[in-house]
Amino acid sequence: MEKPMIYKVISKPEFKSFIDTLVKSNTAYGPKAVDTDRLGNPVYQFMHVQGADEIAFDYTVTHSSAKHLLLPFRDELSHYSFRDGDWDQEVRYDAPPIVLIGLRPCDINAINILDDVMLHGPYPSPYYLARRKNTFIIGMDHLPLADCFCKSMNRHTVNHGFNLFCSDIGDRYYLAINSANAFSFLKEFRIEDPSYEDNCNLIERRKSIKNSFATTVEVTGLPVFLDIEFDSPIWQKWGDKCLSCGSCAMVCPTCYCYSVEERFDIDLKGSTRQNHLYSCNLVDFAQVAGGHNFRPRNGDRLKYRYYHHYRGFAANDNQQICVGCNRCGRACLADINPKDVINDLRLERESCMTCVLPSPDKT
Amino acid sequence: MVSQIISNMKKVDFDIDLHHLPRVEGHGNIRISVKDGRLEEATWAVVETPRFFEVIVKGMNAERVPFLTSRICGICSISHSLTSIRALERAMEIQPPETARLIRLLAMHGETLQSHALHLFFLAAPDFFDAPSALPLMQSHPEIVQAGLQLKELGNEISAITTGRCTHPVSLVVGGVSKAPSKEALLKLRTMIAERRAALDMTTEFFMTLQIPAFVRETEFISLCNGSTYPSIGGDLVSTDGVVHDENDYLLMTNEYLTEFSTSKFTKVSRQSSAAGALARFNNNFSLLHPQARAAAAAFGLEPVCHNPFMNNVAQLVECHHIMADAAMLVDRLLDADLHDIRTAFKPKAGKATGAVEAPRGVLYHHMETDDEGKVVKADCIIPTTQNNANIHYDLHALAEQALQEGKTEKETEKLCVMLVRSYDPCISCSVH
Amino acid sequence: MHDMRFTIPGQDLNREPFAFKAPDFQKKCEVMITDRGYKCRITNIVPLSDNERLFLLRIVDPVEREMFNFRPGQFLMLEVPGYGEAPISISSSTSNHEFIELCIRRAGHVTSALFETRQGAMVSIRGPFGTSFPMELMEGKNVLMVVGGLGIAPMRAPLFWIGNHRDRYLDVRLLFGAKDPSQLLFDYQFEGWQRVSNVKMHTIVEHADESWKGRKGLITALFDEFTFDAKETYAIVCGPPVMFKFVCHHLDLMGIPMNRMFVSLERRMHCGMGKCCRCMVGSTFTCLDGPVFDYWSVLNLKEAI
Amino acid sequence: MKHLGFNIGKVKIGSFDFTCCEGCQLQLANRESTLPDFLALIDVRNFREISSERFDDYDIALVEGSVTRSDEIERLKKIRAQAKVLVAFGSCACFGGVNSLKNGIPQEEAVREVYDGKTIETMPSTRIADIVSVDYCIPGCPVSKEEVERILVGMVTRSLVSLPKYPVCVECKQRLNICLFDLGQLCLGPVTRAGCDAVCPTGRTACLGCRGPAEDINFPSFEQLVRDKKLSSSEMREMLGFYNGFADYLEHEKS
Ligand SMILES: Cc1cc2nc3c(=O)[nH]c(=O)nc-3n(C[C@H](O)[C@H](O)[C@H](O)COP(=O)(O)OP(=O)(O)OC[C@H]3O[C@@H](n4cnc5c(N)ncnc54)[C@H](O)[C@@H]3O)c2cc1C
Ligand code: SF4
Ligand code: SF4
Ligand code: SF4
Repeated sequence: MEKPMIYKVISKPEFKSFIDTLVKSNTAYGPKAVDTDRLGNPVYQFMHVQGADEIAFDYTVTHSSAKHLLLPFRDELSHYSFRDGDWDQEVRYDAPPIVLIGLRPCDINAINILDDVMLHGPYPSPYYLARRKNTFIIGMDHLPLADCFCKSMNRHTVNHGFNLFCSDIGDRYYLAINSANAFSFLKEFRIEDPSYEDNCNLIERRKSIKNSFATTVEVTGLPVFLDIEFDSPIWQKWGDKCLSCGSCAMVCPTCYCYSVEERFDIDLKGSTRQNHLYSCNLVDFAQVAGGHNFRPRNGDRLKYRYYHHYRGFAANDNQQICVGCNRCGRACLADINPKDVINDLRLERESCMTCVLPSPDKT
Repeated sequence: MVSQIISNMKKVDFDIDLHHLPRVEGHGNIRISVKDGRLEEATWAVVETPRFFEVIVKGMNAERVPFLTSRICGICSISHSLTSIRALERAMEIQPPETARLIRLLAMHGETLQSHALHLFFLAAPDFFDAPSALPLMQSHPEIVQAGLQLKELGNEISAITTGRCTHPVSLVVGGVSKAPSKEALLKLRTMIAERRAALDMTTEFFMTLQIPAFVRETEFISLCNGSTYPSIGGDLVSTDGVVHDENDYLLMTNEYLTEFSTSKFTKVSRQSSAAGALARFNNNFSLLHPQARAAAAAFGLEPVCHNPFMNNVAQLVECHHIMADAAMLVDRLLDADLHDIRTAFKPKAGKATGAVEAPRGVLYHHMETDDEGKVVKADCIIPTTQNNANIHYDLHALAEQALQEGKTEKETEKLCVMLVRSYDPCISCSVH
Repeated sequence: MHDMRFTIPGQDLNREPFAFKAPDFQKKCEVMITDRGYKCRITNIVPLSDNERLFLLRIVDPVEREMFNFRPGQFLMLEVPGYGEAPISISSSTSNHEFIELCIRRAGHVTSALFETRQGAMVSIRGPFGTSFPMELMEGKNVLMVVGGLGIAPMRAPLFWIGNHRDRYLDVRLLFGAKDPSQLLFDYQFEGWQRVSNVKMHTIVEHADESWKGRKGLITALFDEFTFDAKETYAIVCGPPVMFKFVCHHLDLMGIPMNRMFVSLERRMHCGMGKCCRCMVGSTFTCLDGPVFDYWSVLNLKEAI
Repeated sequence: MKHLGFNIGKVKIGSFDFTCCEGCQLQLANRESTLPDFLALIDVRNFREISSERFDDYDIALVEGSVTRSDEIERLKKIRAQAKVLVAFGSCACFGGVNSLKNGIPQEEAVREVYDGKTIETMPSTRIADIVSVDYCIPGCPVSKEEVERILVGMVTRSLVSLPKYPVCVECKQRLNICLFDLGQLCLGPVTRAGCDAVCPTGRTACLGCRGPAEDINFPSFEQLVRDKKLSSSEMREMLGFYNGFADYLEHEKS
């Protein structure tokens, strides 16, 4: 059931002072210009911010997603304290409250997907739950970049998973308030009920966003395609390009596969078990003790990333977990991006269809 | 305590042959031979394996050079890197932005502080307790060692924050620095410096209790001097004998020559030998030290011009006081500076120049010549320890002579000689590069 | 400037017991601990061969010990504090609440550390995890168990189960193949399995010296030693990945329906809970949907064999 | 300490330097906050740089630097004979390091240039593994103290130790850096073994591959990347040759 939402409008300066107050009273993260690339364009990342003026409200896209604020790259799972021959285990789900500002609809959708993965199913993750419950999310809509394809993934709009969502309607923001907390904060500022004109502006804004998507990726029926194309030579073709560098998974808002390792404390008085973000593209992802690697070739590994993203895994209801932000495509040095790979796959399939050949035999 | 031993002029015979002297950086040997109570030989030989940096740097892209030359020495990598950068920037007429200049100065402080702390606590201090290393001191004087570690950590932290890592800097580049420290990091440094003052005071009190051997040999001390600040990066080359040269005329200040027994070269200026290092800087620039540092010097009774090489350790400590005060000021200036304007873009061009930097152990020279593409066509590096080798050698002779006069035993003589070499804090692997 | 009214209230989950949604499919036990382990004492270590040992674990807390239930074929995550975690099949009888037996090969970080431990050492386990062999389904039928080498580890639990409920099954056979005679683990129990549990045993090794009196060759060679009614038979196959293909193919030729053959798959695992994604076969998790699969599903899984 | 029923004791360590800058050994005295704990793990039997006591009963030898003179070969063999475990410590020991850059220059010419005329013995810089067998490699210029701590703790606790198999980009991305390729620079991150926490790209300078190649790298694709980005392939070679870690790949290319 969708929770009821309250709609308000706020002027931009007032909004800024609202954010400023929030940021100053809490640990907050927002998009910040951290650098300029060689074409002179600013580069944004979600960073710790201490005032509203540090936040780039009109940013385009961040290089990395905000995933690591909910699923840290390295996270402590448990700590052992040793005492002669015996030990005590301590498990804590420490998660100080944070405010996340400026998430795009696709980013929020990505968090919703992570919620599905981490909190549903037989073994919900308490670590994730603690962080998720302690995160206050303020979303913002945006005009897509030329290579965004979240519309194709149907992730360009969002109606849950945030506390507050702001749409830019010219000189003011149209607010969708989705939590009591957010509403009680906002009550201290000058907010108004949306006028008829505001509503029209919002619809205009939505339309123009919807119509600005320049990249489409045809994903209907893709799960079946992926199953059929499992042994397609296409994978090795792209695999030959792949550097197995894991950049795509690191920046992706929904890649969550991880590795667990345990380390002694340097004083040998205890040890910690940590998980850290891994990537199915990395060479030893599926390598087992004794050296056997279930996915020895770049192509096998690359395929799995696509398989996971566009077919989905059974335990996550077979849902596609890609939200179409194309961060992986931008980060990939080998110029591999979902659009090209999927189109290639479809193309191959379609040519296959015409000659009515079954997919090649398993090797 | 050592000097209290009553002299007995027995005719003694002994040979001291210390192969690969421990607790110094690199490989050096001491040979002392005494026959019938007469000193026959006292030599200081460097037996480090040569690495030919001056040859391999040829043909290399100027931009990559600092990353190579920093590998001349693990302890003073920042100095090497900055010296190359200075030479190349002067050769290609590049003006680094002011902020970068401040960051580099701070980086130098970090390195010097860590190097001095390392030397004072890990290499020099054990001798005063007849301990083989600092490890027993950790048990016997835990608070003192802790204070030393705190200073060293501060030095490393300054280097890491300014250059990306404490050994072999990553963000010092020709034209400026590639990345500025963040405001948060600088604020952290500011508190850290303030907090660690106590450790420095404790260290000072501790060193006051140690008995520095009494030994004097008239020496010419060489350092940089710029007339306005305590020397660090660049300046005129001066000596306590009144010699002054321009930075580019470094050859006149070194006059390298080869000896039979050493892979490192020897140098001289007005006398048989000369010395560089903390004591040399102190002797030439006393008035430019921070008042706190001057006060510390006074507490030790150290005044310019001091000719006791063992006092180099005290001069290092005095410099630590200066560094702490100056670093705090630099951090404040950086907090007000524009941390975005840190790198000047440049077009490679042909040129030649020398860079001189006060490394922890003394003046370091890199001379570089570039071609139109900014590739290095000729390089020359003269390292502080190279400039000290001759002085160590002749000091050893005088010290052994004095020890004989005072009737020191073989063991006592050996200990004094070893302490003498250590007091110079020689960095031998760098002297053979 | 700092205004407490705008501070996001933190929710301290450490103080509230974490509420689980009780899983309701066959892989259940009363308490499901996913992040904290049960503390166990290693009460005995039995050397089986140069590189394999049997570890007997006893859960320290009596309540937890009583509650720890599992089904044949399930595995647990064994943690050696300081060294890490590894998935290990439970190799003991489901009716044995006193001890958990694990048959382990020294392979890498965790297992090597385990081999250093002594009797009395404390380790930790999480689980049980994964699917199990459908023992009820096989009732009233023949059971053919095919084991290669260390595959005996997951096979012991169903063997014990059958021993405990022998009257519910018809003909039960265990085919055991190994590289050499020393790899025929638990040979000291063969006698008991045959006589007490009435399991017919066939063994074969690949290499052996003169002292070996039995057969030499690949495990598939054993199929000519007996006949059975394929329509009335269930098969369980455990062993190295290469073995599945040949054995299952053979069983298929003999007429055992594919959905009546069960295999236990092995993949790299880091969590056991369907989160780390290391153990994917096709779009399924070995830890949640496996390790026990029927052969029909396996054939349809991508990259399974 | 007794843990899991077996004793964990100190390891006897010797640290030795060959031709190098001694920066890696220096790391052993860094990371001051954990230094007392670190030193408590080891029993320093032979470490010229910090102690004048020298014993020859070490079990683990950390060998820093490459071999460039014949007397070093003898010294190294003696160390090998004594040590139960010999660790190549740092890039010079693992690959030959920056010292190897002189291998491309005729030795006599080099000597003439630096020592004008004096005879100085020198030989091509050789990595430790070419002379004696090596049990572990800890690459890095300098080594990362954090990794050294982890590996030594592993040795003390008798756990297996291993290096990351994946490339530097993983860590670089985790530090939220801007990729240097986006800034128009060349970086060896995609082919270099991780474990340094991507210090160089984090300082906005190119990774020069001091940790050697990652496992099973896709070298052709990396070369293609350099071409696609219109970067100079001679510069790429200069970078790959910097620490000599990629000798196999460069060699391959020549033939
Ligand atoms: C369902 C299942 C049941 C198993 N049952 C047994 C058993 O009863 N007896 C036995 O000896 N072995 C069993 N194994 C294999 C055992 O898990 C591996 O030998 C063990 O994980 C090696 O861990 P390591 O730390 O010693 O090796 P390392 O090579 O150091 O591996 C590091 C980590 O990778 C993972 N990993 C590596 N290899 C495997 C692998 N083959 N399977 C799963 N994860 C792996 C583990 O998380 C391990 O901690 C089983 C594996 C699975 C999947
Ligand atoms: S797809 Fe691209 S980013 Fe991802 S691992 Fe391969 S090369 Fe790296
Ligand atoms: S900067 Fe270098 S290490 Fe970082 S992502 Fe780019 S190529 Fe990889
Ligand atoms: S980034 Fe590259 S050069 Fe720098 S430390 Fe890491 S591996 Fe070495």
